[in-house]
Amino acid sequence: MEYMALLIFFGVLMAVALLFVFINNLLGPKTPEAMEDYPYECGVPLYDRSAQATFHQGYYLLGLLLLLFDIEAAFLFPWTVVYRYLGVFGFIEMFLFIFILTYGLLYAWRKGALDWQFEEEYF
Amino acid sequence: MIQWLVFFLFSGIAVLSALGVVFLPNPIYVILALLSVLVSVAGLFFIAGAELVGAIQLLIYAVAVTVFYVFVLTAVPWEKAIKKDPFYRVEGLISFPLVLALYVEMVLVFLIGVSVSPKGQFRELITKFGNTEVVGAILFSKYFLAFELVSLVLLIGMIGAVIIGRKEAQTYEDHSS
Amino acid sequence: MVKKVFEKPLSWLERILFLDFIRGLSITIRHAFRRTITTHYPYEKLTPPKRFRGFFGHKVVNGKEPQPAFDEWVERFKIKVEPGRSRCVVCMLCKRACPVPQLFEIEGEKLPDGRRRVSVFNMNMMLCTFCGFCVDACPVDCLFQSDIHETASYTRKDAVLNLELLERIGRDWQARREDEPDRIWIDDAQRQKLWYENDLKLPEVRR
Amino acid sequence: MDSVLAWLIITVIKILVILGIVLGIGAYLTLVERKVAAHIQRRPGPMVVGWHGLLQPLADGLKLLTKEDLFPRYGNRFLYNLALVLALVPATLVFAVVPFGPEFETFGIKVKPILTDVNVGLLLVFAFGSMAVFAIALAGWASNSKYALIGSMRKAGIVVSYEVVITFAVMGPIILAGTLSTYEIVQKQIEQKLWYIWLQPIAFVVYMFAVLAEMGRVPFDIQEAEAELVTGFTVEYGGMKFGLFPLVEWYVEGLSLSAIAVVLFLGGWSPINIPFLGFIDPLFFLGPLSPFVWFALKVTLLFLFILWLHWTLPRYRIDQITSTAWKVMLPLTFVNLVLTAVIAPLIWR
Repeated sequence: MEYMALLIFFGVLMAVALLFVFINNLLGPKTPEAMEDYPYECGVPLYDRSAQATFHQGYYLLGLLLLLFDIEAAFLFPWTVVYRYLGVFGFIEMFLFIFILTYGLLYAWRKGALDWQFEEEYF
Repeated sequence: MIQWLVFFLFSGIAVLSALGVVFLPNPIYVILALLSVLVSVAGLFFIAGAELVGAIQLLIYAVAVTVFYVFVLTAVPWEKAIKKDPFYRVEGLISFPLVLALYVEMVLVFLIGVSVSPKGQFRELITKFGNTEVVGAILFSKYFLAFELVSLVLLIGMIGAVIIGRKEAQTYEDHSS
Repeated sequence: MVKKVFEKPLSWLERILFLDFIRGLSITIRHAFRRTITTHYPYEKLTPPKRFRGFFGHKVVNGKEPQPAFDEWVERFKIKVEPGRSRCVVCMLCKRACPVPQLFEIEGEKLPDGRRRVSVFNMNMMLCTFCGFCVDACPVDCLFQSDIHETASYTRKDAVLNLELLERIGRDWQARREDEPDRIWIDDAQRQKLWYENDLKLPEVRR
Repeated sequence: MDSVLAWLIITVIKILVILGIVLGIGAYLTLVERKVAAHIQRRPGPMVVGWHGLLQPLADGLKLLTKEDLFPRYGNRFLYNLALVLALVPATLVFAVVPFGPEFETFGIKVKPILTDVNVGLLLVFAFGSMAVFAIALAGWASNSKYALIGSMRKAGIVVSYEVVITFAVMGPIILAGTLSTYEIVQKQIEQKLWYIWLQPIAFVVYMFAVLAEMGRVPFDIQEAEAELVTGFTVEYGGMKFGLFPLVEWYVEGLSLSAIAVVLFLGGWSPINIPFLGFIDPLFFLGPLSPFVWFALKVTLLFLFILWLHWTLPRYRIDQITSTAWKVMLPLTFVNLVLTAVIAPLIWR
């Protein structure tokens, strides 16, 4: 029942968003000119038609780490809720869990995985 | 009644987008279709009353995994990616039996799981305490060893990710120098 | 000699308690509650300094010409001198000095009495870079840059200054500002008020 | 059947209220921002339209509405428009779990001023909050401009780093409250007579950093970076489409994440707190309205603080931002988590 409200809200928001998409088309003037839709490139002609080029990612590895830490967080969220009923046992459990993963973080740190994966000259 | 309607809505979206993931040629459409699959599966979880799983599905799959794919997007050579002819035909043929085996396994696990799963024992508990509390209570008492092992698995995964990721960076340096 | 100034690195206390953030934030919040110091442009306008290099104008003959030079050039080109009209002697030196010479369109005409006079003097400001070479080149102190800085116009045609307009700008400028002492700001007093009444000081570099 | 109808009506009213907040207050925050920025730089800001520029947002909105609908030549029209939908919808969905005040009773119906009081509210907040990254990535990709693409990839980099930090930062308050529902967290704070900021200052600072990063505010606004990327991913958008992105990213997300910060750390709708002793309410004369006013006041102050930061600090470089997240913020949240686990039993008494 609670999630139905969320679904209704979602539907309403979709309608609002679609309104925003088409409102300029409805209200705005239409004065076609030759170069009005030319992509912005500081006033010079485009070099390539497509800007969707391949470029080196400096934080590719961080994406992988995000995944792992998010899974860790997913395990810890139930723990935070029931910690009150677990007592010392729960604390030790969590401490071990965090300790092992801190080791993982330290390993990544030592290996330089948390740094920007570029040479200095690329800045 | 209305629950069934919403269920069919979400599952329909999920199936259609899953087909999109397989058949769409453009990688960015594939990622969008994947996002749609993940969100609608989260919606299915919510309908089934598994709030925690649904929310975590949104948090991990719909954000973390898909953002990672967005990164991959910029590493794809576009001229090759948009071409429609299949690149990995042989690999696809080889992997087909494996995929089939995986599906058979999934169906088996599902059927066995249905036959041995506790029949509604937790229903009252869940309505009384809430989804997250019940999951937490079971996870941190009965299955605490598995929980600790998960941390080890995650550690191994992290080390593997670092090693693989760094290797790539080193080859990049080799090329540039 | 180059004086080297290095910033002092933050101490641990400053790093942990965000003291440098707080210092910056306190400065901005103090400024936020003071009086505003800007002029509200379309409603309040400052007078530019006399040496401001804005739109062009032609100074008119009014007896204050740079004397030996003006008579020499008038004699050389047989120019008819009319008080209240442009001093231009049609020497084309401004067009020569200009990096974009086609923006000038200068023509002289021969009068029945044998003397000559400038008849067309168009400057296309769409091409002008306001470099001021033409002003430097003018031998009779005729072409000059006035203090008009609101140069926008609705059509491209309006961006071309013709002789009539140039003379009008020149007459106006001569009436207003010719006798002013040559200093940077006309309203130094006003500027002093704006900046020093609010005790604005330039910060010193920490070392 | 009758109860279902009543529920439906109440839900629709709540949705309308939230939409009013999002689109009305969100639009007026543009004026607030311009005024704050102007006064920090000792300018008066907009003064012409209406008294002290009070009608300026309407004028801006009208101007944006009557612009021509342009589309960059080699772009992808479907994704270009989809990015707008993806920007607005998840960011506004966060408001569904923001509690605006305590439960009250009108016409014999009990009404909770929160759209859905779900058990996993906080998780939904962070899931929906981070989904803004897809809007930005798509906007950058579909508009086929290098500036936009670079901006969107930078945003993805920030989200990657601060997503982890924000989930770990909120675990402290959750341990103290023992629940993931936003409404319950505020109730627990009132029961325990304690704003959690008194015990979680580290978590609060880290959370604020992460909020700035998710909103793309200074010092983490590198996906826009007016000076180098000409406002980044919105460079090819025009008219109301252009207006929607800052509205969503700076104002809607800013409001919702400030509201969540108030819920987690500043006791939601409770008045001023003295730790462990009780609450002092200088606004008692407002009667039952006082909690709502308190909530609005706290959110406003927090939002003004974010604006104040924006117009004070310079911008970080992307590698500095990511390495701050992983090397400073994440270990801090671990330490905070363990400390909270140690002191939590004292609070539960």
